[in-house]
Amino acid sequence: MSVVLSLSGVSRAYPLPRRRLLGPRPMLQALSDASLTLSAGETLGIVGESGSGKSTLARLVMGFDRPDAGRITVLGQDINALPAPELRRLRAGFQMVFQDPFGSLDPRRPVGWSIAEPLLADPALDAPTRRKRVAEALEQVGLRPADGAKFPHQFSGGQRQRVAIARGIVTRPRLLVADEPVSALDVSMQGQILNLLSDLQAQMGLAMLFISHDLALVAHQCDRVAVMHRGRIVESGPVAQVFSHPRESYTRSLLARPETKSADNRELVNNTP
Amino acid sequence: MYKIRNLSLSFDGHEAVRSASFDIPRGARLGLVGESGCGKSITALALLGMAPASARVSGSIEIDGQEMAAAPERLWRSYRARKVAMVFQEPLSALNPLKRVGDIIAEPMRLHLRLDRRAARARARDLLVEVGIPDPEARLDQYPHQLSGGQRQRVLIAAALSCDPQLLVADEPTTALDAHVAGRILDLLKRLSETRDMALVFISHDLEAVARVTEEMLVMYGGDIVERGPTAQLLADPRHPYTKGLIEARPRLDALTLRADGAPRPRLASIPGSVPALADLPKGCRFAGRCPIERPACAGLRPAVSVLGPGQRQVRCLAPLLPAKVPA
Amino acid sequence: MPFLLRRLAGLVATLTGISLVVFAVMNVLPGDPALTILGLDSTEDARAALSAQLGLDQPVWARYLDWLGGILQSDFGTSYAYRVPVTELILERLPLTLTLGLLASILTIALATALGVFAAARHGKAGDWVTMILSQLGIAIPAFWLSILLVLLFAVTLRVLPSGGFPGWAEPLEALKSLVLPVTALVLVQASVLARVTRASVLEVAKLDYARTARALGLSPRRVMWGHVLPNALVPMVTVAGMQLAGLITGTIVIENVFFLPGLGRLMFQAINNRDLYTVQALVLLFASIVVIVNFLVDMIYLLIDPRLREGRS
Amino acid sequence: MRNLPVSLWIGGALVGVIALAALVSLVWTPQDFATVAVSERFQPPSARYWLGTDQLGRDVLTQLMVGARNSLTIALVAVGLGGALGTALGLLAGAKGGWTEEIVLRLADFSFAFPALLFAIMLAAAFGPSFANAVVAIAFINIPVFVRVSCASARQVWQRDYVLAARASARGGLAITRDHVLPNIAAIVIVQATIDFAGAILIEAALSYLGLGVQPPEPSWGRMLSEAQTLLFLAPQLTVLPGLCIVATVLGFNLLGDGLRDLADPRREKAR
Repeated sequence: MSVVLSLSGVSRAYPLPRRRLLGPRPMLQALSDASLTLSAGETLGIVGESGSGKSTLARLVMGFDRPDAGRITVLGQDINALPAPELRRLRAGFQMVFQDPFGSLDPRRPVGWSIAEPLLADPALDAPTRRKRVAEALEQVGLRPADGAKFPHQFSGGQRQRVAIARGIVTRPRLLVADEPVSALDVSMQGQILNLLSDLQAQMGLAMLFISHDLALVAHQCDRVAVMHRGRIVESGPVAQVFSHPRESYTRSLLARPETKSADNRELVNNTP
Repeated sequence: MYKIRNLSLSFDGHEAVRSASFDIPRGARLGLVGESGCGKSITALALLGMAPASARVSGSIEIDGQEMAAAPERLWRSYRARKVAMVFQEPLSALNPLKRVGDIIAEPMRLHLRLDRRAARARARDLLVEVGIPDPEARLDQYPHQLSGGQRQRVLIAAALSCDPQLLVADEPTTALDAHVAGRILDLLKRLSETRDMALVFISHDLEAVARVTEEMLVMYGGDIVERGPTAQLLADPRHPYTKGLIEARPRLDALTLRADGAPRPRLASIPGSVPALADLPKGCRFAGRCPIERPACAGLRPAVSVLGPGQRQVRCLAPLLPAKVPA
Repeated sequence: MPFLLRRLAGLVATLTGISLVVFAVMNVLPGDPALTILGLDSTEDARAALSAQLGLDQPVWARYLDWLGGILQSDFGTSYAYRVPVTELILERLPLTLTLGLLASILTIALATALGVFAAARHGKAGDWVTMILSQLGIAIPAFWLSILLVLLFAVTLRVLPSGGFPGWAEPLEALKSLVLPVTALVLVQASVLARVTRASVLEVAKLDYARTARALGLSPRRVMWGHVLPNALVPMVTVAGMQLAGLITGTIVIENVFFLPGLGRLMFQAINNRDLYTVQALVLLFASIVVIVNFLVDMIYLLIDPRLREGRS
Repeated sequence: MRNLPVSLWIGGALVGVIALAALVSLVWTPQDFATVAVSERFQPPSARYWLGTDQLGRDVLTQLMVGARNSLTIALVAVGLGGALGTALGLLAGAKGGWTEEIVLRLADFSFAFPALLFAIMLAAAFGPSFANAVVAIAFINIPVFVRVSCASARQVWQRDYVLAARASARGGLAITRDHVLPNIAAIVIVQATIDFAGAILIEAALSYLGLGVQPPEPSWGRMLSEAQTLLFLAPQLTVLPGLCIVATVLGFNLLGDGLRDLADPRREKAR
């Protein structure tokens, strides 16, 4: 299996406001010395609590921000060493799905326009081709091609996330970064979106970076998992191994369930047919 | 203690809560579960007489024998904090940023219990100890922004407890918090309810949290209470198709469900479609249109409540699911 | 106190910047100040003599430093029209403008807070509507026209108040009487804007979670309003109040001319007509500095209101 | 489905009438505005002089119409110039962030030290009072207002996920500004322009009242009022109409702005 994404020794710190006028600027080490690899067709879960650095990791992988140290290689290219025009060409190969489907679509554009936006970078694609690709992408995510003319506010939250996924796959990327893709949705909708992501991954052989605070979702969706805590990857490995035999105390504390009485509640839950 | 009968709350003629009836006995821990827009939050506000001004309220809310549904605001005000108090979702924005923690907790006591400054402060410190905040003396003089998220939620709980209410309503109190902090807040709420013999209405979309805290739960969908029963029983053996769908939509984190490396990913169950807008809800069963076992009559006819078993379980469905095979 | 220090440094920088702009606009851009002062019909010789007298033969930066140095010793130069030190002219007229401005500021804030809270408390009811319609009108009326209408009513028709002029401080009662109409005109216009901001800000805060928390703890609407909502609503109110006071300060320039009050605004107007360059320059600098200092004080009020700022957070 | 706000109707009607009068004055006026006929002074309204004449026998209606034209022209040019420049700077600052934003915003803050009237007075003192100085002064003080508004809203747009998605789609800063930022802040900028229009009318009136704005023989509402004030005991009726015109125009633009804001953002509380 070919490696699609690899990080080696990636660190990023952000300055905080000064406490005193001419005092030193305190820094927040959002990410320190993170290394990981992700291959085609594989889903890697990044799990951690708020402030653990998982969103910083996503920003760096997407090239929205540059690391202070380390290398990020996407599809064999160091994205921070690449000249701008070449990075622009490479971008079709890695896309992102955001957490909040209300914020990730421009409210003033029909969704078809937003889905087509990633295609604008490729001068080889003319308008009819773009339209065809948008229609295909809409069908792939379970919407109708005619839905492309609608505006975001005309969709429900779940449908909007489908639109966002359509934009994520329209360039036929090799890597999809999904940052909490279902946590803004109602529980009853989450399954639909996760199943859709699984289907697309199988069809397209996508590598997926699945970022979530929700261990159950990660356990379900991912092949491997990296646990983050205070900017560090504290543990990583196959999901079954990490979650059933956690080595790090932090992972164990995340997995800790309510003790005593409620344990039997859980048992009953699991007996549900 | 609380007796709610046929409580309806409507906006522009659309019922956001449709003739809800339930009791809250002293010391009971009741879960109110549902997704966004199911009516759980405005039901909670109605328990304090704080439904939005644009809502039309009908039905009956009886508190200790006193009918309150149409009670004047002045009477409600005297009940708040002393009989019923509320904890909200977002602990930072729920606390006045310009007031010190001690003053926030002391204000209701000075107003309702007529305590003087010194006595109110002493009580506030005791309350901080009770809700598990270390170094309470120092915290009294701090501002909300100087506390962590979990501590803010504890301060909010302390303020709610200040006048010894008989009922605490907690609306998604842990949604804004990280998992391990949330767990401790849940345990705190449960402990407080037990030690104070105080009823707790716990509102959440999170079944695990509800299972952790409550004894009995109500499931709401589209303004209807679709199912109720003892929490453990109901989660183990849901009879309403919506409840079942909701339970199964969550993947379970459990050694048994973890796949071996390379094993195919199981599909997640999910409820088809999405929750309709208030104005587009079906007239009959609210779940019509998304229900896997729907019958032709469902969309037009509102099912009556069926009592299952020895009277503890109730479900509002024309054709409730059969009992699951519960191991002996 | 990093916030305070930063603001103080900013204040000094801004004041220096203002002096540069004023000097540049008045002295450098028009070309020959002597021409500005004496007018186009002046003779070459007269202009040359004046240039020498004013030290205009020196380089620009030297003239600026000279001027700035003088100001720091409260020497604004000599008025060409009155042949007296500008400082003397200013000090003579300052008390009137100061009284007018302070009276109007205090009444504006009091009236606007009362009206804004009143309208917000009766949100959607008749009292709210009437207040908002009146304030919309108040914003649209130019202060000088309102003044003329007030004069028509109270001075020309009812003859209870003077139509203009100032009897001097020797007769305090008469002096105050002559300030009634000017202050009214200033306050009604400025309070209209501030009342709307107050109302909007109060309504905004009242929607927030902590207002709901306060209600859920059984606090009365009055207590929620004065104890929780209004203090939080003050932050946007104070910001606008700061800009309002700037408007009020320039408003006095117009109003003094409507009522022929011998204050700084009237002096500025006369100085412009007399082409009294140094007096205008000093007055523009003074007014701009007052605006900046008022806004600086407004920032200091934030510190009193908001504990988060006291820690240097933004 | 969506009802237009009442304020939009009233504001639009007021602005419409004034703008129509100004437009008509371009091709036709009842009399020539500069013609002085002392023998015809203080005429009551008649078939010839619909609204009467002033102390120099000039037709009041004509003066009001041409005054409207002058007022609206100054406001249009000044707010247009200031708004365009300010918005451009604000967009730049919003897009670049960092030092660029810091410098632009500091400069904007700094220019708030010169209230419009004061700045105009300074220009009038240095260059002599004129129509052009009024325009420059009003345009200048409009720049920082638009810088602040457009920069703040542009920053908000830049933080939205759809802009990140556009960046992930290999779109450059200029394309994002054109395709996402500008359309999303346009409503706010237009509302601001409408409200600043009202402010510009008021400042022009005050400047002309002080004799520092529109110069004779060009008529202006502000100067009509200052001339009428000297005749307060003789002909109080002359103070009424110019004042009403100013109020109607300012009120009209303010209501229009409020109405547009409600249209752009229906969740906002309705303005009155």
